[in-house]
Amino acid sequence: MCMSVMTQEREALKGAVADYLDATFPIDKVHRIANGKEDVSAGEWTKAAQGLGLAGLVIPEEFGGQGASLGELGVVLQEFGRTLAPLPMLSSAALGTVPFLVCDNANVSKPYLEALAAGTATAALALSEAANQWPATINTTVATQNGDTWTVTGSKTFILDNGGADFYIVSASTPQGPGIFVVNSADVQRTDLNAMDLTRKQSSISFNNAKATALAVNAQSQLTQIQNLAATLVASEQLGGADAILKMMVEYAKMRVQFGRIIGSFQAIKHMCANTLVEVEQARGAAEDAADRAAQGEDITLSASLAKIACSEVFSDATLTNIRVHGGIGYTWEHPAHLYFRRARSTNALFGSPVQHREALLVGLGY
Amino acid sequence: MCMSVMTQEREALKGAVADYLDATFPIDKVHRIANGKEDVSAGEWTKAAQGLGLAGLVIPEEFGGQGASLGELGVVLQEFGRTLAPLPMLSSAALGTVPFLVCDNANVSKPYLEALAAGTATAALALSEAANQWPATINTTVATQNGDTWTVTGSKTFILDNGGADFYIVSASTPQGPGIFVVNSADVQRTDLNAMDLTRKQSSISFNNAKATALAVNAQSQLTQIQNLAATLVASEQLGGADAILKMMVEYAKMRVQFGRIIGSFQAIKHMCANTLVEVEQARGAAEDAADRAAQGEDITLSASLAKIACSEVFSDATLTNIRVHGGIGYTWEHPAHLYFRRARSTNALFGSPVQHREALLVGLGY
Amino acid sequence: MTTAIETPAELEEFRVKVRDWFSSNAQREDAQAGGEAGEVEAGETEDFLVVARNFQNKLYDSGLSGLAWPKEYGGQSLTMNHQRVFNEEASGYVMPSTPFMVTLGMCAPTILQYGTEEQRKRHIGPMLRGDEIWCQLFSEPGAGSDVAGLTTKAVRDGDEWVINGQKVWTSGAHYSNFGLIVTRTNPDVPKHKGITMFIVDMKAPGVTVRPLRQMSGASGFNEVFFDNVRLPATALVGEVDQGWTAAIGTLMNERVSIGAGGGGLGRGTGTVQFDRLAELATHTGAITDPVTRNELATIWVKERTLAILGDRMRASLKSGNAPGPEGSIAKLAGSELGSRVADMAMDLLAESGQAWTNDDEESLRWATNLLGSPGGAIAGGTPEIMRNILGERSLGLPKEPQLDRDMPFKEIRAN
Amino acid sequence: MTTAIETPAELEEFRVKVRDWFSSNAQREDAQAGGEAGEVEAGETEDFLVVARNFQNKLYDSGLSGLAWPKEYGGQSLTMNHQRVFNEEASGYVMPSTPFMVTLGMCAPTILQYGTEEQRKRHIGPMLRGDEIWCQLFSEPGAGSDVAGLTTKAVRDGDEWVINGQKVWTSGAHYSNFGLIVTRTNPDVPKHKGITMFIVDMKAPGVTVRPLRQMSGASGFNEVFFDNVRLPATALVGEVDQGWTAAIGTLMNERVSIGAGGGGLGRGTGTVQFDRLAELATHTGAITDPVTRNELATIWVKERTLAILGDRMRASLKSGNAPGPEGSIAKLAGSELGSRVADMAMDLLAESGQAWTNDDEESLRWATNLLGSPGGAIAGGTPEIMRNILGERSLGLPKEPQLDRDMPFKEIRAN
Repeated sequence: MCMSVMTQEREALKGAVADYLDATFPIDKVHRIANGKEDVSAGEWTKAAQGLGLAGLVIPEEFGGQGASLGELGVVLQEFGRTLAPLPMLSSAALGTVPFLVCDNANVSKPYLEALAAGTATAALALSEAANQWPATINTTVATQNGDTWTVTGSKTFILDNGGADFYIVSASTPQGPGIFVVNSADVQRTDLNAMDLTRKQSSISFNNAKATALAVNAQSQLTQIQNLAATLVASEQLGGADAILKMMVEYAKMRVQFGRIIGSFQAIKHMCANTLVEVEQARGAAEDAADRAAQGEDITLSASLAKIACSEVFSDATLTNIRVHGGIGYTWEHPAHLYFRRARSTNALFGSPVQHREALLVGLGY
Repeated sequence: MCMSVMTQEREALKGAVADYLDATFPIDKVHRIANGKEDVSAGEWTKAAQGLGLAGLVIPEEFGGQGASLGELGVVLQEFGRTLAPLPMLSSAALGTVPFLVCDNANVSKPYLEALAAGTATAALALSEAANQWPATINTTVATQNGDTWTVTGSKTFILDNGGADFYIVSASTPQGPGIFVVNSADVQRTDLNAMDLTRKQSSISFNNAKATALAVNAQSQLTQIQNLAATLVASEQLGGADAILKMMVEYAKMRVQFGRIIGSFQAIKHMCANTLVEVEQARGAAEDAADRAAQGEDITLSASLAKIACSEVFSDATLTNIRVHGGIGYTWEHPAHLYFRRARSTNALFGSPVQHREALLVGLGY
Repeated sequence: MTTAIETPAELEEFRVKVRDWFSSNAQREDAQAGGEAGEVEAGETEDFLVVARNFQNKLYDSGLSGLAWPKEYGGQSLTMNHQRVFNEEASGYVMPSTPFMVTLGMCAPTILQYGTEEQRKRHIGPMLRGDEIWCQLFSEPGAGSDVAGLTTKAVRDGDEWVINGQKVWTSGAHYSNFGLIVTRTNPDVPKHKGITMFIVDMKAPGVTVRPLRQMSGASGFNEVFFDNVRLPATALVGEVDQGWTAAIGTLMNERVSIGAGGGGLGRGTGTVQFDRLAELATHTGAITDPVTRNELATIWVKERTLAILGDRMRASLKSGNAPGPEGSIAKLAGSELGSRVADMAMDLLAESGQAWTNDDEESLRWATNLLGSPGGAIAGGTPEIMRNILGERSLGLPKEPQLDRDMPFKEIRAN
Repeated sequence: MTTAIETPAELEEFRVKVRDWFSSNAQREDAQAGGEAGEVEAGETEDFLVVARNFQNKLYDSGLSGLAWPKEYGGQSLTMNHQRVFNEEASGYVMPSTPFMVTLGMCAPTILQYGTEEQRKRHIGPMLRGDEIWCQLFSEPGAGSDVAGLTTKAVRDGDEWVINGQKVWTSGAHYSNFGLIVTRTNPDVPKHKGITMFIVDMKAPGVTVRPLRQMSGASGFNEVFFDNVRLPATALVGEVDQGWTAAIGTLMNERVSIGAGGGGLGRGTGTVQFDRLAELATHTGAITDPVTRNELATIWVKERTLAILGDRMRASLKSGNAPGPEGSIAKLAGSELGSRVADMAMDLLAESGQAWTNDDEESLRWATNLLGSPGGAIAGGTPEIMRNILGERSLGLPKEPQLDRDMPFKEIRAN
């Protein structure tokens, strides 16, 4: 069951993306890629960009995109979360693209958006400088203006960049307040991080007097909006993962026999599944509500935190419960359960943990 | 099952007290007393004092008591917690008596201890002046010395005094530091509180230049010790209550039939009972460990907090679970389940809630 | 229910009518002290009953009751969209309609679907007008979660039926005119196959209603005893021995009704519980304590999530979908929230939550709230039953081995 | 086990001997970096195996292995009090004995109780000396929680038995000399009645051991395949088709063994996990945050409580009581603690717990700890099975309806 309230257009988009991902990235293949035994073919993202228009989903049509709303983006991210497909959908088409839209600076953004929409380049959002800061604080990164050009110096970490993006969107202090800049990968020093999530790479970057393009300066409100959107988008992806995990545990509970009975007939197992359903349906409401409000341009400060908390918690809980339902087989390396467990724990910490968002909520509520 | 590791003497004491309480205060009678439909006979406490020596259990033999240790007191309190017997065992024989032992001031204490041991008078511990302070802070109560005599002025609340004690043991500021005093009931203004716990009365008192006997001045360490002991003793009583509730839920689960099956055969019910067992056995270790350490004169700062946390939590959890196991009948007024639920919630807050003891623990551990 | 199509202009005209009606006949919510809690308590008093009945009479007489119900039985034969418009306009006004929840949410739909034409003509109009209040007589002391294990007997005696037995957890039995009762008419067949439903006049000789006091001190529920109560043949609802299907229908309506109006989903999409706790925390000073803030935010999250779930459920029902498992989800989430709210208030009040002076109404209110929370999780179906329903009906997991399903009822192990 | 009585002087003399032995032959715990975690990992390497075997050899040759085991089979025929003294003196020293846990804790007692005289004479001495390492071959892919659902077949062929099938979750299979295997010898009788136990030489033709990698990356468990493995008649342990009783005994020993040494109860009564987390919180600065402090104190409470439970369990066993349900309690509480510790570390590390640089060993260690925690709760019996055991054996609650108990094994529904 699924209590999503969706338009026909969204249903169709969801179905098309699901068909593509199921055919292209079945979980066995994702597992092999995670283990380094197989690669993602180089042109796959360009293909997804050209075929389904995924890379430019929310990019305006004038730049070659689909001009879809953040509501549609949320739906697509759910499918990526469900399949763990190792394409830069969240990292580039969502997190790497949204800042251009928020800053709304067509002159500057045009070449980037066109390349992103074509799927010929990818971008990554690089705001964090240290762990445990939400919203991300600009600790040391500074931008310096020389006439019409800018340079940035500093470092960023915990960047979802799918193993290396073409552009990095960084925040930096300027005399006019915090600014948002684009830096080319050629101008940064990139270091791979060891990631718990085997299906998505992370890195840190550092840059010294790197040439930068200013998307916005004196941009505190844009920075806040970008981070609220980031939390909302990650939540959509988490919801898709939690949904997949609910399905996985239910399927196993319907098939596995112990003591002469289908294990799903035991209350202990049945109630674990039911509790997960209760959590998933609540998280679905929270995630879709936030994405829809974002699409309608409402202030999503509270909704984003709500979605991130609800989806982080259900995804973590569900992936642990799923392993429990599976018993021994569930914690083997060969079983895909841990890929989702790892994704859940990783995204739990990224773009604000539940603890951080709870505090943000109370502040947002005026307490 | 019960994993208590007990000497034969303690087993015998426990058995004798259990027999007495089961005969004198079966739960139906306790329920009627709680509803004001029956009274505790006036001489019952004196009888318990003379027969089983309960009133003077930990009072040295020289004052007419049994000279038993705090370990034995803990065992007896478990039985009172199990039966909810409305006698001043915790309030007077434990909380009202321990301060005399801690202050160890035989000259002054003699007449009080003799009266307490005989069961002809009761005492009550009155340290709190406001909610949510652990250890209790002396906010406004002051003691003034005039030659050899003292007077106290102030107020105390949340006092377990079984509907009115003969002596109140109060803390008060003195120029030499905090002091511990005894005030006669005739010299205080007493107000009944409305209590959630229907089986034990509480009051607040105020006093203005009331004549007081000094048990100790400059007595910060004694005050601390008294409160650690109070937490430990309440924990023992809570453990007894939790034990009784585990038994109650298991008995019902073995007897009630739904869907053609004994409900205890359903995993949902079975696992609720098992989880309660796990919690009870852990709390038993914590409570008995603290009582034994207290009996051996060890520093119980950490153990007391541990016991109070573990016993408060299992008692609250178990009483709620018990109602759940019973279903509809469990939340009717006529069923005794709520008497224990009320006792659990009441003692949870008294002498330091789990939240307060957790903070105290970290401080005690040097963090 | 009718499926007529209405024009936008008709709807708009209707909206104006409803708006005017409410502004002249109802009180705004914020004007009423006490809020929801006060309302539920009020449901038990005679005074409130008079207020409620007058309100419902007026609604009916103005053509605003039973909007989507057939005209021939006293309804208005309007559409679900009219109902939606009505709900939108009613939002924010006090609706003293708790005494009619069981009548209109559970009994009337059952009579409409399973009753005789005579029963429909006789009862549905008065129900919609608030002149007849009904109760539901299903649960028994020995048949709680297992309703089909009921043992109250109905025996045919000539043209009449004779009822003996006991029901329990009957809301509103003490002020109801009629009750919908399920009885055992054949113990020689499997449990679900020997159950028959009747309409019983609650004032009939042999019916005794005794209030059942709950641990919180409230007594909205009753025990009802049947001692040789004689019913006419016309009291039969549906077929003899086929009453289980109708009973299931009634229970599903209950869950929707609890979900939509009472149990979990509340009426508004506000965060009432959070607001009250935040006020309490501000008052005690704990609002600056991070542990308190963390828990407070969790309560906001759970309350908002439940509100969103309610919106989605209403949206789904409005688009014509059959009621799904949302009722069970809302009931589980709602009772967990209720328990968490009760606990948090106790943490904030500390000792004052368990002993208070006569003038301390805040402590009394929260203590009463705590004592009501265990029952709130159980009434209308335990969490375990809700999880079984979700596991089996929504997720398709297999049932437990059912030892009692196919054996004659009289051979089933019982209490 | 012998029940001889010893004099205090004898005990004291023994204590001195043990003390001297440890001070000259063993390393103190605090001298070893890495602590328990390092030790468990080390259990998987060849090097550690050599160290462990040498240590056990020396213990045995000094008369300090198998203290309470009969002399005729290589033990010392001393008393449980000697064992207690030994434990007291050993405390604080590194005991590299993980590879012998299954051998001495589960297999040796089973052979002593159910084996033939020849088997006891042949194997127990070498087991006590560390010359033979054994593993336990019970679980199968289709028989996890339901061990008695096993399908590995043993078929008699003349004087020999031929084994075919697969076992899984076998700790130490890759370095074991022998295994204790349970097999299906009669599928025509109920499941518990057609099971037979054998000793299998792990180097026999047809035995294939394949390491099983866990989600954390560790691989202490194995899959073991049996392809027409031939066993002599002398490999039979107990009676044909009567192996379930012996298997139950082995499993109960496992639980005691996990409880006492590995799973929940640890060896010390310290608060190792708390200390590590408090250090981490001090390091991140979160130690001043009340939410962190509250959770940290909860972990101290749970860890201390478990330690007290362990002390009481040991005290109870020492006073001669049979092992009770403490093993299951400790396993449940221990795995809950483990999971809570893992979660808290992640909260403290925030983003660093999920992505870290090569030089950040702290993050790596806690991330690995998190990934090990789900398996820790399942290995040796799931929480659900532990709760069934506690509910049924300790509290006396009735079993589920057992559809498979009395039907012939081959007719039972299986995977």
